[in-house]
Amino acid sequence: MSVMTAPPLKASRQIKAKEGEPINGHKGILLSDGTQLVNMRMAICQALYEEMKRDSTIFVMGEEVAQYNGAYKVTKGLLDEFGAERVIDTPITESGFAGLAVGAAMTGLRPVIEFMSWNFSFPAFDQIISNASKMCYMTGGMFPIPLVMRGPNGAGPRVSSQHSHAVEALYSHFPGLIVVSPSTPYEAKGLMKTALRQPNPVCFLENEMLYNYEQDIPTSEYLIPFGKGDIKREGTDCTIVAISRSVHWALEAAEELAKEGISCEVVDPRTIKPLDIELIANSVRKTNRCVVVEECYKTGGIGAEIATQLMELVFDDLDAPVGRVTTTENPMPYAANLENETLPKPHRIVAAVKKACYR
Amino acid sequence: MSVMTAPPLKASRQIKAKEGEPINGHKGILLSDGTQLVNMRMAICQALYEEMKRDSTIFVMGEEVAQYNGAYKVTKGLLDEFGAERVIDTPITESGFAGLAVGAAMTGLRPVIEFMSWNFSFPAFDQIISNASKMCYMTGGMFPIPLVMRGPNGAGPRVSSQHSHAVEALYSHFPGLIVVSPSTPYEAKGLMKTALRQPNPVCFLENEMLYNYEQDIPTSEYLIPFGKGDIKREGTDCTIVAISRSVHWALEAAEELAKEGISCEVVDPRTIKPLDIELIANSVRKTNRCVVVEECYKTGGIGAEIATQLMELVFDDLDAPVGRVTTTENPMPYAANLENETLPKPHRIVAAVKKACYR
Amino acid sequence: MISTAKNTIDARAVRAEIGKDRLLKMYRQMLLIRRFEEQATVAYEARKIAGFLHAYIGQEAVQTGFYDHLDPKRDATVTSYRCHALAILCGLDPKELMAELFGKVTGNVRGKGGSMHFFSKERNMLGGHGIVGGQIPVGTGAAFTAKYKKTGGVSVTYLGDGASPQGTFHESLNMASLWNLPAIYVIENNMYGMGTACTRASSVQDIAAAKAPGYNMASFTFDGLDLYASWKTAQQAIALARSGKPVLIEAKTYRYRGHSVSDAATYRTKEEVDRYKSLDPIERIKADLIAEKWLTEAGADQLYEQVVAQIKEALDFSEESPEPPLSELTRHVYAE
Amino acid sequence: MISTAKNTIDARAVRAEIGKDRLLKMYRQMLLIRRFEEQATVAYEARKIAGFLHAYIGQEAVQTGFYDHLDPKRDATVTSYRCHALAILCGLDPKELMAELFGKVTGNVRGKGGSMHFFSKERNMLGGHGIVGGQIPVGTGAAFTAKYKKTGGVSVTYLGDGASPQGTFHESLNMASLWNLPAIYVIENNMYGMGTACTRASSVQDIAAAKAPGYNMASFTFDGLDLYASWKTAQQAIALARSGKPVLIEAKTYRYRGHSVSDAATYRTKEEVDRYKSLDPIERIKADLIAEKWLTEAGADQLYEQVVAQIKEALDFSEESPEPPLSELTRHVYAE
Ligand SMILES: Cc1ncc(C[n+]2csc(CCOP(=O)(O)OP(=O)(O)O)c2C)c(N)n1
Ligand SMILES: Cc1ncc(C[n+]2csc(CCOP(=O)(O)OP(=O)(O)O)c2C)c(N)n1
Ligand SMILES: [Mg+2]
Ligand SMILES: [Mg+2]
Repeated sequence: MSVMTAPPLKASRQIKAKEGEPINGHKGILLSDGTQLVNMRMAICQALYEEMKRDSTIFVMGEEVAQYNGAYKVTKGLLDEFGAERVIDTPITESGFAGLAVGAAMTGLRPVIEFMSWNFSFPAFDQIISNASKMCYMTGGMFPIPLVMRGPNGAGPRVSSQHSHAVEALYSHFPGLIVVSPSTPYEAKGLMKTALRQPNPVCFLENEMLYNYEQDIPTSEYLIPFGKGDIKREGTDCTIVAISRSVHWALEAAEELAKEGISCEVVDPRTIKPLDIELIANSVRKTNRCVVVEECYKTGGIGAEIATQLMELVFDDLDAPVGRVTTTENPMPYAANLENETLPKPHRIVAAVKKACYR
Repeated sequence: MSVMTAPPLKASRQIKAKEGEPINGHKGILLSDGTQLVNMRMAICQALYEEMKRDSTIFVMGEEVAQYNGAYKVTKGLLDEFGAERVIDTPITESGFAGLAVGAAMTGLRPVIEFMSWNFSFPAFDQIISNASKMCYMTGGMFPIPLVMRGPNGAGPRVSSQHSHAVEALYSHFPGLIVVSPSTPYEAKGLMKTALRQPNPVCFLENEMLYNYEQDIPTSEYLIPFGKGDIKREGTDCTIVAISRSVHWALEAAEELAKEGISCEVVDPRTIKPLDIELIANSVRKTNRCVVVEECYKTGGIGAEIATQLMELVFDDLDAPVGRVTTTENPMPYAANLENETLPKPHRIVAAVKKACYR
Repeated sequence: MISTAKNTIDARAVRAEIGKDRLLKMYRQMLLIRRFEEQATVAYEARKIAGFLHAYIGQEAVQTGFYDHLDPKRDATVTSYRCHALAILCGLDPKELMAELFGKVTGNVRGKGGSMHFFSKERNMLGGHGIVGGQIPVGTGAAFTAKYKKTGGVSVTYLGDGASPQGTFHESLNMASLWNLPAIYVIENNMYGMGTACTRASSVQDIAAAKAPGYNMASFTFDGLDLYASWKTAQQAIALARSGKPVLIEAKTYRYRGHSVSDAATYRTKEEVDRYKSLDPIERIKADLIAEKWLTEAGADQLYEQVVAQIKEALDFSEESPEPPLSELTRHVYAE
Repeated sequence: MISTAKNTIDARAVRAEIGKDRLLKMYRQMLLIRRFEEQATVAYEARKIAGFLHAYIGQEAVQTGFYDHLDPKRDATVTSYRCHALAILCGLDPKELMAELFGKVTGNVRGKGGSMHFFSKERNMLGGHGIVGGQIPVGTGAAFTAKYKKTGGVSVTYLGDGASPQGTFHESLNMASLWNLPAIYVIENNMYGMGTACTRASSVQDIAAAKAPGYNMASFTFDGLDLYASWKTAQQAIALARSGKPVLIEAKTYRYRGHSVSDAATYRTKEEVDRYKSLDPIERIKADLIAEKWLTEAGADQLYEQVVAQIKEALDFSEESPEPPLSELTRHVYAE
């Protein structure tokens, strides 16, 4: 199996513990075909585990990451394996520990900090922007910042206004940061390993709603480079660029649209910065239509950036304006019906694609 | 003179103090034609002064705003006029006083807080986003936040990486905030008065490099509504949408281009959120070309949003991709020659317009 | 400067000072808070409620003892996401609060906020905040307004032990002290921030006592499971605040449930939990009321039945209430 | 726990302990710092330098006394935008520092940072930071690394009185104390944050003494105009830090110039400024050196001429150096 194309996705279900095998943690469930079954959190944990074994300068720090195994159990087992020197619970001071991580990165360590959710990166915003993103440049290259900031991004289940931000657009606006948005366990592992071997600050954006998502992934080592997208479904009539959780909604929508004779190509950029605009542009050269699906707000979202770059690259190939299906322009409401209309769910994607196809 | 169209701009020069008349502060210099000569900081100060006279719930708070008359002298004289209860120097705790202002706004006051520069809004980012921008929505309309946050935005003179951010794109990404970017004293006054009479949190983005900019403005009261742009120069070949300081660069570029027979229409949206896309679209319907000039970074900047909205609105009228002239994708360097290339200066605008005109 | 010594009080004297009516009222309030959250948890398990749900169960004596001294017309209150008790103490109808949890348009904030975001303009309750430490400057702002408008009001800001290291807390204390704001900060130290014991998150354990001098502020520390200590401390602190002296307070308390419904709280021993349950603030007051003959067993049962009925009514109301119309989606993003 | 009383020391004893060579070295360093900034100010007025320029003039004794105890191979330092002195103490060549101010590619950070952003990887100097309070967690991180790698190193983080209310400071102190990091925080209290007197920005005036107990930390306060007090305090504090105890220190000092070149500093009386100028740390050391016969008047003049020449050389070098090539514009946005 090529390590560059994602293996087939399975429907999300909780992994059952087998004889002696733990749920979550870094150990996948070995399958007869030599692959391993993992869910998203296991895939991330496995990447952390493998790289921490390789590189003693990597440490994991954040709220509840150690004794509690992570608020969402992503770091399960790391404390037992690597001890309290390398897996560290922090006070609730995001600005403090993010800045600490910048200082640690400047002095030879490779910090991995968890924001329990990316909403909580806001108190640390100044450290992320004024320090992490600029340090390499403003020191003339003297102090690169090999820092991985990770945690769940986007809407959780009914957690409302202050807990539902998607920050892809926010952080990709700033030069110096790398923004990664994996949609599958396979990609999460490969991208995390890449993040842990390169010298720049990375915003690694996970999604709580995908943590249980299962997939068979290779047992052999693989890395996925930044800036290389992946075609999740091939099609001819319309390109759907989708990010993280939206990839799965886009695939659902594509299924429905196929029934109506509209063939969609679903492109997953996998990293937002750097962005594989060539892959997207090539798809659009074929389909002449594009809809971007994301959990960010519409104004200044990723959709606007991709639409504009497409205009710059394939202006004459576009038969319709690039569609944007985003979180609607309101803070996330709590009520179930309102939340459902706020998110870029399949029904909204279907409508946008039809519009792009003048159907 | 209609209060809706800006009076002619004058070249920037320091206002000389006349008999007994102060430099800066709220008092303009009365001119024989019944108008008054003010510079940008005087215009803002005058708006604050007039509204504080009208509305006793308005107070001004920030670092150095009182006894020092403001780091850039924008609040000159307000302490003497309104006293220490209403004009308050703060400790250097942006998160603290921004949050205090949110609480004050929830309990019946109308705070005006100054960020000595918008770079320093980053430590307060969580209060601005999680509290100010969402409060009205997440309380079902119970707690509107009539809050004005103001200060210089964009590059100062050679102040490098951590002190040169333009935050129009950053803050307009979030529903609930209003983003205002005046390019002239006339507009600064009219928009500030509007900001002080409406119920939502406003990011009022000034520009240090425009503070000395002079203009004759009416002595009679006027307000400028949000969401209404202004045509700063009429033209037929290409629309240049420019923001704040960029408006002046765009006008310079338009002069040069005129010599080469390219007629540019310079549109100043004046407020970024709400955005007067209709005014921009109508101009483009006429010119069929557009270049957006701003001090934000390119990725996810205002240019991307405007380009995408134009694609949505006037797709068939566009004869060329919308051009983007922005701060280049790097933190602001200190060296004079590098700073000059980083900013969206006239020479870069000229090149972009020519490209859009296939010249 | 007030001593920061543990505020030990004479229960009998304080009880007498409180008197029968107010004690009965507070007892009923605590019962109502407890029942509201117990039933909300049941409703959550029945999937009527989603998202986060943080129970205040065990901590009721803290905010109840304080609220008895407050006048919502001029005094403001604000707390974290653990906000059900405060809303009930403000006198909000359990109906609108439960309906909010159910995500209905009849809810306290029209179904837009959920469990973490209860508010009341009329009662000067400023939330209900989801960001740890985010509410602290907001409460400071309410104190600023009270001083600015010379209302004679105070603000009471509640925060957890886990929130005390957060920068917003320290920035707020400095401003409050510098400007003599009528601000009261109550650290509800329930010994844990999520799964992290206070000993692992804070460099000092008597937080208020250790930090107050660093802000030239008065402080009190009291037994948060003891309604009398809470009531008496509040009385003293509020008097100080009304005179323009900000106060830092620490209540040593405990939450019986996990951090939220989704937390099994395996980081605590059963012994520890049981020890604190044996000190249940509500049971203790009930016993006192009966001992004082201010309440009979029968009267107690009757009172309890009333509370049960009131919450049942709130549940039924929430069930029957409609979801918000889709027109609500874009309403209130900006003020109308 | 170390007493937080003002650290008064016996100048003669300390001078003897320091000895001739080290005292001469520190004297020369202070002279070099002073001359560097005086000449930088002149160059600024001649428009050779732009942006901000914050002079450390008057405060030299603080960082000089500390640096004498530090080993850049394992000890890290970090400060605010007022960073010229620290860079010189680290042993960086005034040429590259002045060239940075001139915005030349031969500058300390290739002309990309300017006055506020001096750094040295080799000498473990982590800046030069423009955001008030922004450097404090960074210094804490360097202490974390020292502990993680067991280098035996410490970190020294400098901040101003005006930065002390900032949340990052308090978050850092809590982590340093909780984790026993070898971190030293030195508040350089020069009585003003820009135009705001410390009395108007901080609720306590003996900042270190008042706040340290709130973090269960040791603290020292000393006369920052006195090199001996600085040196002795540093010696004691660094020993504590190396043993795994973080320390909070306050230097009572003064800046002779305005906040930056653009600040006329009208918020201070001439009397006040003159009073502190009469205590000039450099002049005092010069007098002592001569009294001790460790330096002759002639030797002093000679030393000064050397310093003048060295700075002149730096200015000439900066003049002659080229601007960065435009290819530098996009270099270093990401690490190569
Ligand atoms: C800034 C921020 N960081 C992290 C979280 C996640 N979180 C929610 S509650 C909590 C623990 C807070 O503990 P404490 O302050 O003691 O309050 P308690 O829950 O005990 O009442 C955490 C870490 C958050 N909501 N906000
Ligand atoms: C977060 C932030 N807010 C405001 C500023 C503007 N500013 C720069 S220096 C300064 C005063 C700092 O005073 P202090 O900490 O005492 O240091 P000193 O200048 O006296 O050395 C201010 C307000 C800033 N750079 N960063
Ligand atoms: Mg707690
Ligand atoms: Mg100072």
